[in-house]
Amino acid sequence: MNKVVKDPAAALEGIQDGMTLMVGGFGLCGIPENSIAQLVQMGTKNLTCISNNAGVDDFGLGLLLQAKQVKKMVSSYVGENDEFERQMLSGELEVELIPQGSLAERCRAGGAGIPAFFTPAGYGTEVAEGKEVRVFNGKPHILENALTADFAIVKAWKGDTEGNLIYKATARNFNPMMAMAGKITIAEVEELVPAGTLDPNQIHTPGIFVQRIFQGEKFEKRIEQRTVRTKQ
Amino acid sequence: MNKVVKDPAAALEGIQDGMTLMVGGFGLCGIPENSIAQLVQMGTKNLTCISNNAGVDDFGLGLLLQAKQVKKMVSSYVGENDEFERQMLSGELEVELIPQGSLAERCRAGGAGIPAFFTPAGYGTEVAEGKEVRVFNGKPHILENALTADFAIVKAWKGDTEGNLIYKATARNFNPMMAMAGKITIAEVEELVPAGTLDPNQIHTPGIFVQRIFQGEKFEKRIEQRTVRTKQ
Amino acid sequence: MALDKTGIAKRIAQELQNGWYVNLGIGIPTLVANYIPEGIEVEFQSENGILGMGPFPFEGEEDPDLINAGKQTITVRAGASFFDSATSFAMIRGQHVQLTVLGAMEVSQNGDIANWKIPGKMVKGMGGAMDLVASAENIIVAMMHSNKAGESKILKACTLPLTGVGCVRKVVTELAVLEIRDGKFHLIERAPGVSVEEIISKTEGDLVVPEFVPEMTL
Amino acid sequence: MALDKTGIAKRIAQELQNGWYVNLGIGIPTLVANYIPEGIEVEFQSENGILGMGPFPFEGEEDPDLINAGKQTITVRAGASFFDSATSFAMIRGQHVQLTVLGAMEVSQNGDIANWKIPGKMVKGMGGAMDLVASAENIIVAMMHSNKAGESKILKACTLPLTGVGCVRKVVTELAVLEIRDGKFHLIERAPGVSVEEIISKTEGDLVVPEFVPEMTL
Repeated sequence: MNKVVKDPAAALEGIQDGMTLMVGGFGLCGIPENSIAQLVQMGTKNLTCISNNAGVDDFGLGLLLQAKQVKKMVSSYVGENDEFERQMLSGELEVELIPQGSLAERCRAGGAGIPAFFTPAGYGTEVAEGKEVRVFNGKPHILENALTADFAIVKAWKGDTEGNLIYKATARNFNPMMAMAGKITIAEVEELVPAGTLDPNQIHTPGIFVQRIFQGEKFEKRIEQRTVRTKQ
Repeated sequence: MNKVVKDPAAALEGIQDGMTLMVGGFGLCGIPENSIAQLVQMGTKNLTCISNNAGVDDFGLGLLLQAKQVKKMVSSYVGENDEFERQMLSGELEVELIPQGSLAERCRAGGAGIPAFFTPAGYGTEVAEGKEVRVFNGKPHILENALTADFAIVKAWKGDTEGNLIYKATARNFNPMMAMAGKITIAEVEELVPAGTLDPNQIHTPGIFVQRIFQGEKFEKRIEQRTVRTKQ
Repeated sequence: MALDKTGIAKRIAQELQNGWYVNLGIGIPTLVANYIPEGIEVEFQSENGILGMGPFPFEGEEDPDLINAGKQTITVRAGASFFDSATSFAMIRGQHVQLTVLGAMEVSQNGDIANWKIPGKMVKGMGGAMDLVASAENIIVAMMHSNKAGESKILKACTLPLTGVGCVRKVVTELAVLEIRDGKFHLIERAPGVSVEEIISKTEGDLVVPEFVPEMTL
Repeated sequence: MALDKTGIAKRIAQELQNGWYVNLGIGIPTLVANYIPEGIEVEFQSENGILGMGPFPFEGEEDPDLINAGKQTITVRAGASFFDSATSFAMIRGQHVQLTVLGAMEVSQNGDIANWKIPGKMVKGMGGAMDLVASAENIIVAMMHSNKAGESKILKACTLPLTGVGCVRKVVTELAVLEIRDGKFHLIERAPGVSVEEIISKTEGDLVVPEFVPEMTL
């Protein structure tokens, strides 16, 4: 079941104005750089982007914000982005903030056919407004719904022609759950190998969740907070 | 954080009459053989066992049934076991049958702090009796609660001294979710290695879910349905 | 002439579409894997936690850690993957598996299915069947038209405890291919040499019979 | 004398118990990792998906694929593991992490905490904080006693949008260690040389002061 497409243009075919996209990554770590660049080039507008963060001003999803392609961001943390703040405060950009664990679990639920679940996160806060509250084991929980997307765009380290994916270190983050929750899931990988090359025991995202896969041309992998120690 | 205990006796210390145990495995594949043998030796009674299957007459959890140590089985499929059938029909053994996917998800939920979730599985059947029904996207779902256990006993292929686990092939099955859902989780492994030996990128169960680990002395790994083809 | 089990499996295999992920139940459904039409590529999922199931192993090459949901020793194809049972049912519940084929004791004309329990006689449990039938967009039931006592299993209403409600779309038996629509069975095809009359006589549920009922080509 | 940030971190490090899994928030909490008492072994979890976090990398050895929840480049210790964010929060929500240390803008005497939003001024988002405070059995807030305008952050009731309700048990500031019990702050320890009077004057919430308030030993 060969799912390889030749380039980002072929991978992103069908993404249209007004669609909902899930975009993998945490901060700038594990983001689908090549697909984001392609989205900018396509100029698709009025997108709803579900992504834990919104990139920085000149990288990651920040590039889509700069180009005013995003109508709404659904995220858990959106600091470190001036253009984002400007658009949000001016009302150009709609923002829905979701606790990070609830965001991860809602994506998984969307992919797993679980329409809703209870979580303690956000009880008693703005996040709980309009949501059902129920007490389990003496502790109040709120009901959260599943999230899905027209397209999910994820980034992996290695992938095979059948769409099986392996992520590297903390670049895994939201990518596996978003891969599950996309009606169509696009994976860009650093290294694309023939089926049978990857150990079936070490696949992070089974190919069933991936519809299209391509090897990215170039990964800049920008570091957001370079922290080091000096050798003693 | 060294979690190694010297033998099954040390691993199972604290398991008492009337407790609820989760036991990993699917059929006879991936079951904690050494711990089950130890449980038989301990003679602990009135156990509630949450396990997808109940073993066969003379292996796996069947050994606990033979010794009449089990008060209640919580499973999805219990065929292939005459002693089980006898005890169940005579009323000696209480049995709660749960759809396999709901069982897996309820264990995961128990480990993940999700007290309840909606699933379509079992709607309109005996399984739904007494459970809340709610329609999502035009489809009726039932509310299922999380499962937890006093002890979870799982079996892995490789494990390290910090409790990180890697399973082999389909012997993974219910083990990862049960490892999450035990108040105390015991892992028996075929090969125990020092921390740092396993690739952090390929851990199936992070050590945080495991409290005690030991290397099993002997694994019989009985095959339930030996099916082969002949070389042409 | 009525089909044998192989014939039923062959007919169901014609339903496979290229690129589908497929879950095959125990019994006749398992046989479907042997008759994949040429030019069609599908991947088999087994709910204990494997995608890309291959054929049975050669004698002596069985791996006790590698089985399918029927507990049979199996092999893997290139591109296979293993995962835990929660992820496995995430695939099923999340409708990533395009087709489920399973056996049944009874099917009713509104698509109900019963296949896990005979009160007072047999309780093996539902295994993954309840999750599969509640979730799959596309469920084909492979079964015999009648039980051993000669009673129809194609019913107005199921008498046994249900596995799922309103979920079955298609039934393939040794006699016929039936579709379930608008609360009725619709006769789509008949087995080679089997008369429409025989099918009608062995079907307890309401059966819509078109003027022309083609024979299956196997 | 009031503690500096390092002092606050050192005092919190005394709360660590052997065998604990610990999640440290951004800012002062991160510093706690530098002062683990001797004989105590703990593992650090970061909610983006890592257990067994090590120190910052040596210059030139940074890996962009290996960061913590503060987006800082890090390293791993022997026995580390990586996982997805859903599994990470399964650990947190399922109370497998024994201690969470995080910063706050305000804490109230019933244990409410606010640290993610200043209406009209700042909305960075809650990140993982709402999950952490709703789940952890053991939450220590590391913060300054007053804000830059000199107003107490130890309040009868929070004025900012909440991150969680009734969840904070302990607060460590540059002046004092406070426990929250029965809807009041309890003064447990004071920073070396800091007077009880100063703490009382800088605490807006109800404060229970025992006859003898020991000084911290750092």
